[in-house]
Amino acid sequence: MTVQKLPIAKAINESLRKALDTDPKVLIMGEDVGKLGGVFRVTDGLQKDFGEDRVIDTPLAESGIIGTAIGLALRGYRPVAEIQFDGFVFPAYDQIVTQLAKMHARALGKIKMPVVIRIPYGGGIGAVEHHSESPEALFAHVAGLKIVSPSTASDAYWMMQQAIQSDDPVIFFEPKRRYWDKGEVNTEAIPGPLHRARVAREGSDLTLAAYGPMVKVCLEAAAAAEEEGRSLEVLDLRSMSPLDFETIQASAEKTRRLVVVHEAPVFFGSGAEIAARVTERCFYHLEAPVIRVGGYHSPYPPARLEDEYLPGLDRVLDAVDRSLAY
Amino acid sequence: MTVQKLPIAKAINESLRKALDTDPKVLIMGEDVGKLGGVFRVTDGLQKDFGEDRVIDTPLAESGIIGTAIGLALRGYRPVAEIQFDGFVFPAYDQIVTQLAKMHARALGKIKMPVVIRIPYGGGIGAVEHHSESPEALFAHVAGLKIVSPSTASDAYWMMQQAIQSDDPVIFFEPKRRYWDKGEVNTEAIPGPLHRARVAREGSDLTLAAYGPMVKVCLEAAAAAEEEGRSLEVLDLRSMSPLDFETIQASAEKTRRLVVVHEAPVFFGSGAEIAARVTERCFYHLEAPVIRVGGYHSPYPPARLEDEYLPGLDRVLDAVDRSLAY
Amino acid sequence: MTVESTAARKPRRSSGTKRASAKRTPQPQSSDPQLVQLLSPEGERVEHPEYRIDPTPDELRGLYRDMVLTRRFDAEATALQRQGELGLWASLLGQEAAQIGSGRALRDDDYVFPTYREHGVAWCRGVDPTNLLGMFRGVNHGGWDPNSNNFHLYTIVIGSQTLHATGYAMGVAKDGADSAVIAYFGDGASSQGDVAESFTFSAVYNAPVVFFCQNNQWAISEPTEKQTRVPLYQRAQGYGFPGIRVDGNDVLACLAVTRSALERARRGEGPTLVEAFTYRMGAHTTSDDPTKYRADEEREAWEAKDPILRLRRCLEREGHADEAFFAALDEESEALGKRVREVVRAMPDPDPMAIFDHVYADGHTLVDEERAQFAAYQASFVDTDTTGTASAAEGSK
Amino acid sequence: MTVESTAARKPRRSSGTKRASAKRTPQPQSSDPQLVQLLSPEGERVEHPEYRIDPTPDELRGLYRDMVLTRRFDAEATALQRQGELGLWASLLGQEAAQIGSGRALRDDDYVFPTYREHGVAWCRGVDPTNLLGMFRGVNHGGWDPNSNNFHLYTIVIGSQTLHATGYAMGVAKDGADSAVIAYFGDGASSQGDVAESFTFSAVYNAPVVFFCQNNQWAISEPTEKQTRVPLYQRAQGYGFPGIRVDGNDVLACLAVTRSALERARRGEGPTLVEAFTYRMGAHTTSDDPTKYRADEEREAWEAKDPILRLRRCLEREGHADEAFFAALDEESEALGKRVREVVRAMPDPDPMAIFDHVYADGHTLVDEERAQFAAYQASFVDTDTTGTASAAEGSK
Ligand SMILES: Cc1ncc(C[n+]2csc(CCOP(=O)(O)OP(=O)(O)O)c2C)c(N)n1
Ligand SMILES: Cc1ncc(C[n+]2csc(CCOP(=O)(O)OP(=O)(O)O)c2C)c(N)n1
Ligand SMILES: [Mg+2]
Ligand SMILES: [Mg+2]
Repeated sequence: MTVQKLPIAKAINESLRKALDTDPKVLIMGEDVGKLGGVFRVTDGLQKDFGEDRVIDTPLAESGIIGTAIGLALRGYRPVAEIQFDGFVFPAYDQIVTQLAKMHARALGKIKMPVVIRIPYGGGIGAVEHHSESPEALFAHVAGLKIVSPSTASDAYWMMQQAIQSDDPVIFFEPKRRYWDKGEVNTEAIPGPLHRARVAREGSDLTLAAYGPMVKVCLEAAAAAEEEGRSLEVLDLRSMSPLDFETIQASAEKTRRLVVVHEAPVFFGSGAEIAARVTERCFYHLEAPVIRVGGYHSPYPPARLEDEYLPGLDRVLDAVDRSLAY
Repeated sequence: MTVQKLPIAKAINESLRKALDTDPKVLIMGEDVGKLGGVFRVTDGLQKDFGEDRVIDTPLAESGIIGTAIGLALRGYRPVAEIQFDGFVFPAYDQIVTQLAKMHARALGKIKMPVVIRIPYGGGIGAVEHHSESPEALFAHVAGLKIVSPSTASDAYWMMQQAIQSDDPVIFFEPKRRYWDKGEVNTEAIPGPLHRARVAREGSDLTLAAYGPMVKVCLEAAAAAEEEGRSLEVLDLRSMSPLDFETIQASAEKTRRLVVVHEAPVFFGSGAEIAARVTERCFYHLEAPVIRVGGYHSPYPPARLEDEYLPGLDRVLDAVDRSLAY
Repeated sequence: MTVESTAARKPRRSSGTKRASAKRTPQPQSSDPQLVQLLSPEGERVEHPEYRIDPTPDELRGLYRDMVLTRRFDAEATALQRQGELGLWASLLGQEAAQIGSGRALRDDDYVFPTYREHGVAWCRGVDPTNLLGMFRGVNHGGWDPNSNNFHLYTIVIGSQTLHATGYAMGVAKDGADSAVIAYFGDGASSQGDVAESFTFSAVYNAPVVFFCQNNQWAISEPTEKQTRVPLYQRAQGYGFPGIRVDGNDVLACLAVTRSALERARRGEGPTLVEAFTYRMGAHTTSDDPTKYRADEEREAWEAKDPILRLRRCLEREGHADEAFFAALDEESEALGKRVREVVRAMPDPDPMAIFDHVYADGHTLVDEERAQFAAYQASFVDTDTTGTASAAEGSK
Repeated sequence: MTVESTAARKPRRSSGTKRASAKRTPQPQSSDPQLVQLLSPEGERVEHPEYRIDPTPDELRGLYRDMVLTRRFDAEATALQRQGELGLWASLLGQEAAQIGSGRALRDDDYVFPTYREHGVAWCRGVDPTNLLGMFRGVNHGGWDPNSNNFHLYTIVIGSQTLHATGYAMGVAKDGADSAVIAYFGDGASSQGDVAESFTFSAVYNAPVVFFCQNNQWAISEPTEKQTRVPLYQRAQGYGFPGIRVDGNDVLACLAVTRSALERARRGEGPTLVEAFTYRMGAHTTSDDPTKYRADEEREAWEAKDPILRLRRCLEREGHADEAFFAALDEESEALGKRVREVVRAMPDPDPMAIFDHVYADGHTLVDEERAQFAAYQASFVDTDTTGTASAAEGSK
């Protein structure tokens, strides 16, 4: 396999397979990751091929999953732990923020924490409560963690490779509603750096910055805007910690207008950090304040309301209009 | 007692005492809150006077403390739960964000969650790891919670009264390094709304916005700046969720410059939300970008470095200089 | 200790890397002395030295009716999911005895903290079954008033509710009431730290709570031995309160054992753990595909222990029910199915503005602001465009 | 079951609101058959059917020396805190036997996960005691290399390290090594969900880990009955592995019992819980004031069981140590105290730039940016001002 068209879920599966194959220290662990292959089949077939000792069905306890992953990392393993859904990461929150994130610093660098935490996140799949959340900001505030989210199959494949190779803990947010979106994956391409943003579409009138599931929405918005004669640039941020402010700044200085889009609630969300920092960096360049489009300050609503809650084409274009109105 | 000069810790103690006295449904619970009176003596004497049934020493398990507080609230009680130090709230994070914050909404308003979570927070006391953190942003992003932090003894007293009376869950961040700072408490004054910011000092050249332990630093900075002929307004925000943008906006529009100061890391901190929203609201009024002063993107450092890490007078004034340089 | 000594015979190094993959422990038989059983799979009464129960024929028929209607409701919900009326369904198929037996042991003033699968318990509490469907349809997150039937909202985050139950029970004790509280959870949930903490808190405060664990052998795709290497009911002992395993497919045993545990709670003797040994006959939820991970034979073996069939045999054997009874019940079942179908199909989508309702009891300025912006945004479509988003906005009128 | 039946005699409603305040359960006596003891408080050897130990006189003297030096170090640290050289100290006074006994049972390739109080275990691992003081002085968060002595960093967040130990042990098993892992924790920690989860994981994976709980009767101001109503060692049973209570003030019993548990782990038989029944003779930390919550008599009763005195009596009784030995040890102790004092007093404050070190192994652009800004900011003072912040900046050169 060199170039293949794969759904994102399958691209991650192939990436995990490659990691298991290449490095005997790589482990997969989580609830139902074994025979079932995970509730989204992202780990499908891996236990069969690599055995129960490398692809580990864990007890139903997220703190236990991350806590033992830390111990395994201390022993020299490189665990890739799955949290079944976004809303179930919180029992592990303590282990992640007080232990995993800080271990390297506490040991003055003498130990490393190559742990990847995979979290299928975000809404749009008509799920019940706790299955559609976007908690990335709750991790990005915490030093010691790296946070990434791919939006394409190719990135899903390569960013997972890079996350596993990283000696830092990486939270890998998988845009679950895009799992079945297909894209080309070249397993021999040499990837760029993990924490760089990507210009997903060039434009000149305004910059849309997004990551994970919202990149597609922004690309659609840019296409729609084009018909109205507006040229929107779309950035796929790819990494929330660190944020690639160089790329964002360059684009914002070029277009002079920035709209940030994410599913997570706006209040204290990624858009806040981006808006604050970009405004500081490009104060004299911006023609309009950075506008944020995201979830509301309310619990993720029942599925029948999620289309109203989630930023869609129209809400993005509304924000574009508002920005251009300045 | 009507007007008394009290340290903040004692003001909270008096407020809890009054609540226990007035409402038989109020309970105090937490680790060591009983005979010891808490590690900061904030609950000193309460168990002696109200009994073990109202002032409850709990097992050493934060998730258990908050989870049972939720159950007690469902039964009609109004628990005031103490988390011994900021860094120990994370084992309870799941119960707070997935249960406590959402219960009212999930029940379509049919049940209420009058739970107060007291958290002594912030640094400056020379403590060991996990005892000096400022995790407020990690809660403010979550809908369903209200977040407050007093900076004066009077607010400590009254805001606690109001938090306990609130039918919503309130996270009450207590600025531990100010526990022994004294201030006047009038137990008969009628307090203003819980979630309103306070103009702690009027000024015209620039606004400093802070809360909790940083209010004092900002007031000192304002006093120092005055000597240099600069008139700084200081806002004591008091509430992080909701944030009182009306007051912030009014001040920012007046002074045209805003510096936000908090101990928590800048990245994804409260300052980001304030900067983003104020910039959107007052885009044409600001002469300079909102500047943020806060902790760095690193774990809270060992005590001997905390003076370098924490925003102090000089760092605030440096930010003021930078803002005024625009 | 049998499990341990088995382990002792497998030296770690020899089995090397394969050692983590324990073999399935043998299934306890119904005749297992650990397992309280009052009704055999054949419908015969079984004597038990500690637990006895003497239901009237009416009560027996009542339990039967409860189980049949619960199963019928459950089947209807599964069908509604297939028809696209529900987004998801978590079937209780096979667990009717555990739920009806324990549910019927409760008094009105007792309080229930369910998981997401306690449809039978909800039935016993008098919760209208159609109320349970809102969250699975995606129109709310439960939304019923827990206090009208002393039946808390379904809890999806595994294990959390055991602490709520414990806190509630602490409150009951503080009030000096003699009500009891029951917390449901699964075999998988037993691994969650919250469940352990609820054991600690309830033991230390001697809270009047019954922990009712339906060990249905599976947590999605993971068999119980991925959660424990000894029977789950034994967990309680180490926390200082009794644990007991009951035949979860035997409605009489579930009733008797739960009743006794509730009485113990009422008497101020604190918590009890009841492990109802049962089986999840269906998929985990309608999204699940059990053929990926479990053998048909296992399910078939459990079919012979069916809780409803068992009670029917008993009713027939003891002459407490005739054809007319069964026929009438069939009709009642069909009527229930029909009503559920109709109610669900008529269930309206919520008003989009509901996103902003009940976030706070006392209000929050940001929610007010966002609500106003959203309303203005929605309104902006109605005038200019009648397709797409606008129709959603109009649907909300 | 005694605890339970006592509870049974207190009907809930009659005791009303006072019921949560359980009386202190009686302290097990040294003669308690549950408690493994090999050395009486009087220094006499005690026979035990399962555990025996036959240390050479050299080994006995070695254990004695370990305990004396550990206590001396601990006293020095307490003194240094009083002198303002340390910000805090968590004394192990009274727990020397539990720590030295268990610590000396370890092999070099075993791995230790301590709390914040395992100074005696650190000593056994060959960790330079002055290394332990950095975090209490506030110059680092531990900072030693856990792999040089197979001694992990101190963990302050209660209970977390039990999961790390379990994961590490899972890794040991995967490697096919026959090393074992030991996780220390306290009686208070036993209530944390993480500890329960570590029991579940270690049992399910049959991980070679020993859970060593020092029940020193107190978690800051809370006596053990606020955490459990039955002896803690019983907790293990319900998770499917053995638990055993040992006299924590008896270094020989701690050594024998830990050794046996470690051997069990090495043989692939999985985890064991050891509860060392001991006493925190001092305050929780130097910030604590035990007079607020406990009676002097309790402490006095435990003084009679002092672990060091006990072994000294044995050495004397059996004629394994003479005055010269004790005198030499006194000298060694003083030398240790002196060295610790000197090293601590000379311990420099860290360079402020260290704030930005080791946040990430592979770097992070934001940290780079903040480091540069900080450096520039610090530098801005050096030129314009030589007091205040500037001196800190200069101190970093
Ligand atoms: C904290 C958390 N983690 C994971 C999940 C996903 N999940 C839903 S049900 C389930 C299995 C539950 O098994 P069990 O407790 O045995 O209950 P059962 O479904 O068999 O009734 C899992 C892993 C969840 N809901 N919550
Ligand atoms: C998660 C967490 N909660 C609270 C604390 C504060 N705290 C520090 S030590 C302690 C008591 C610990 O008691 P125990 O486990 O018995 O250990 P001991 O101190 O007696 O050795 C508490 C509550 C903490 N460090 N971590
Ligand atoms: Mg199950
Ligand atoms: Mg203790």
